[in-house]
Amino acid sequence: MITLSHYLVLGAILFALSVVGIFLNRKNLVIILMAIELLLLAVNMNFIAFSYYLDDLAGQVFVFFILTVAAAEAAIGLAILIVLFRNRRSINVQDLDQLSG
Amino acid sequence: MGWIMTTWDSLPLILQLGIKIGFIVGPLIVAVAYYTLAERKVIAYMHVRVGPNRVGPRGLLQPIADVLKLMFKEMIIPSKSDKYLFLIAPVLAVTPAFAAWAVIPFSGTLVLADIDAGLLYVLALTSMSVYGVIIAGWASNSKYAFLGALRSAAQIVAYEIAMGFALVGVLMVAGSLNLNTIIQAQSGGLHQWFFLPLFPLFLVYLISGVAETNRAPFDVAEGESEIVAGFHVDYSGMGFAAFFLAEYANMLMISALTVILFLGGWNSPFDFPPFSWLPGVFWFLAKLSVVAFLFLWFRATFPRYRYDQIMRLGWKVFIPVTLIWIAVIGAFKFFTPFGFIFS
Amino acid sequence: MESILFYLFATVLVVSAAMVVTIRNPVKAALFLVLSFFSAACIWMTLEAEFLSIALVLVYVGAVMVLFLFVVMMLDIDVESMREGFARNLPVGALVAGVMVVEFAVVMMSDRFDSQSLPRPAGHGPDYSNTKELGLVLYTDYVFAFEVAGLILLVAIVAAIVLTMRRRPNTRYQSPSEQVKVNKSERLRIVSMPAEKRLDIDN
Amino acid sequence: MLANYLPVLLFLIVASGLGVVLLVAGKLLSPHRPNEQKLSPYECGFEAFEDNRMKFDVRYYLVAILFIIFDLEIAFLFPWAVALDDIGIFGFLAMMIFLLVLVAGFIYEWMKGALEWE
Repeated sequence: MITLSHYLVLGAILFALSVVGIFLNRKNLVIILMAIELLLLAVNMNFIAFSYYLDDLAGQVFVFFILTVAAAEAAIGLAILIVLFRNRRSINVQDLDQLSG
Repeated sequence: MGWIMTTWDSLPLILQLGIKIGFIVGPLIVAVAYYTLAERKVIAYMHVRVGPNRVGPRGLLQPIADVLKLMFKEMIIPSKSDKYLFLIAPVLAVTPAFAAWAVIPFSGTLVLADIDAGLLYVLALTSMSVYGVIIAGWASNSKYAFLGALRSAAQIVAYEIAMGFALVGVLMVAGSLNLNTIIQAQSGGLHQWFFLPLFPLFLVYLISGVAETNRAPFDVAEGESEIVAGFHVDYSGMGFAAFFLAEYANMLMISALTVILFLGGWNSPFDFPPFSWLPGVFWFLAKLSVVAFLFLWFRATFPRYRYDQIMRLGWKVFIPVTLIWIAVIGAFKFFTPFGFIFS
Repeated sequence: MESILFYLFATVLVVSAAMVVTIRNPVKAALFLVLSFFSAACIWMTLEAEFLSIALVLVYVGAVMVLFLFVVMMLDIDVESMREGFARNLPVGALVAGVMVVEFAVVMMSDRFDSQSLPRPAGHGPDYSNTKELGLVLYTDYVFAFEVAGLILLVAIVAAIVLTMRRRPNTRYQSPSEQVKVNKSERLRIVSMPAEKRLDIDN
Repeated sequence: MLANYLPVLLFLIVASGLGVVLLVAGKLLSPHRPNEQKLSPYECGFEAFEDNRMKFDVRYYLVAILFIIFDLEIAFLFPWAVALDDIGIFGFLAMMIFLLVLVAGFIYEWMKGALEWE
């Protein structure tokens, strides 16, 4: 019998994996963006699970908006990355220090 | 006859489904094989040639000879390629092309999976077909392949939007994502089919379908005069055969969808005898053959488009046309007494 | 049946997610991310989120990951320098992940969420249309959020163009349609010249 | 509802199995006689000139980015079109405002020349 806890723990494992992914690959901007997508997926997993077990469609509506915002975020994030690579020939996060005083 | 039904019912569900799937996939592979023969014959006659006529009577065994030839050809894996991805790419091309047939209704009752979101499922699978192309192009590690893959991906992507918008128009009229419900909404004869009220969307969908499958006149991804064969230049033997299979299965799938969405699916064109005596499967397959024939006709007739023209057609013509038609449908429905046209 | 499917997809999901963050080649990382989205979509399907499950495949697998693949395939990223510190941080990272999962699990395994207090719903009948139900609330109750989502997409369009569009002033672009439309009179100038006098070589 | 999806899952497995079977059959039946020339990437008989990860026109990225946005738009249009008869004029107008906002973005793209392909 699969209970709500199963889905929540699955979401937690995904969340932890992606946080660690950001932690380990903190120089590689592409992997960081991918880990953020994974992070949002973990959150969405919880929303959908709650929506199903509580029989409330609001959770799914919320997930739809998260998907929208996350896709827009990925689009802009990668656009910034392309511009960064064009100017710096690198996507190392440590090279992103032009704005520091 | 009774014992067949009792044995059938006693089989486990998985086995039943497996047999049904076999009855879809098997004929589909044969259809694809003979579709390639039909293509060569049709184009040959249009060019006043004879076409393949050596293997078997009138060349009817030609596809089998082709399959055997490809099977015994060496599969070359280029030394600089990424071995795993190189081998996964053909699988990724074949899977969506075939899996979409799971929801296609061949007649009112003859459908494997009558799912509610059938149309959405088909669209999602179509969008996955781009992976076979990109991965093949990248894994080959060859410039021609990569360039072909990029072109093809950008083109598929552009036309998928037009296709999606055209589908929205169909949904507005039919009010359901279920393919069988969409067909039932078109019952009652030729004048009820959606290609009449949705004529611009019908054209957009048909042409986008040709572009999605990278067929002539939109075949710059293959562009043998410029980039040799595009993304599958480094594939040989069964690797190549898999891409070939996927391309033709996709063409048949797009034809089937055009029939379902705009040409009434398994409905007969006239709602009186003798037309209504014929079974739905017959009408479905007959219409499918007509649309599939169009694909071949296009190839024989039109010269290849230039790449910038392809992108302009997709973005600057089809997307505005579909958007305007969506607004027109809605406006007619809610603000004029002529809403019945679109329902 | 549901248990088997859940454990199957969950395993694929967790393994591929782990590959995303640990694998060396960014192209393969992107492909593993595709796999994790796909298995997440399968899990959502078992939760009867039919529309979102397929929309996840449509939008993420079909669009977002294509962009990711374009980027990682075309930029030639120096992977080795990116991975320095990876091995050093790995034990700490694993520890943090373990602690996080345990903490989450302690909360989430509480009896508040078990099968007694929240039993698995029976599921809807075959006529239930998740897409339609979603449509009924999305454009009425959540109409404001919906319009805001439209604005966010507009911002994304504008931002993408402002960031990436760049016309190099000294690059010369080709316009094929103008080349095709060119007339003889635009390219060819016929000038009348007097015939040259014959040279007398003998002189 | 879920029972309807079981055949779909099986079909997906069968379809990918078909691809694998094709490749395995090819591998088993065909000869395998590699040599260095045969395995080199195809470049019209030349040695490969330079690395394949060459710089590409930024338009390919731009097309992919715009595709994401429009794909989301389609995802929003699908439930709307299905529920249109029930949500009535209010729902219709809500979507028209949404589309108007995005058409503004589309016109911006067009004017900026992001859709040109030279």
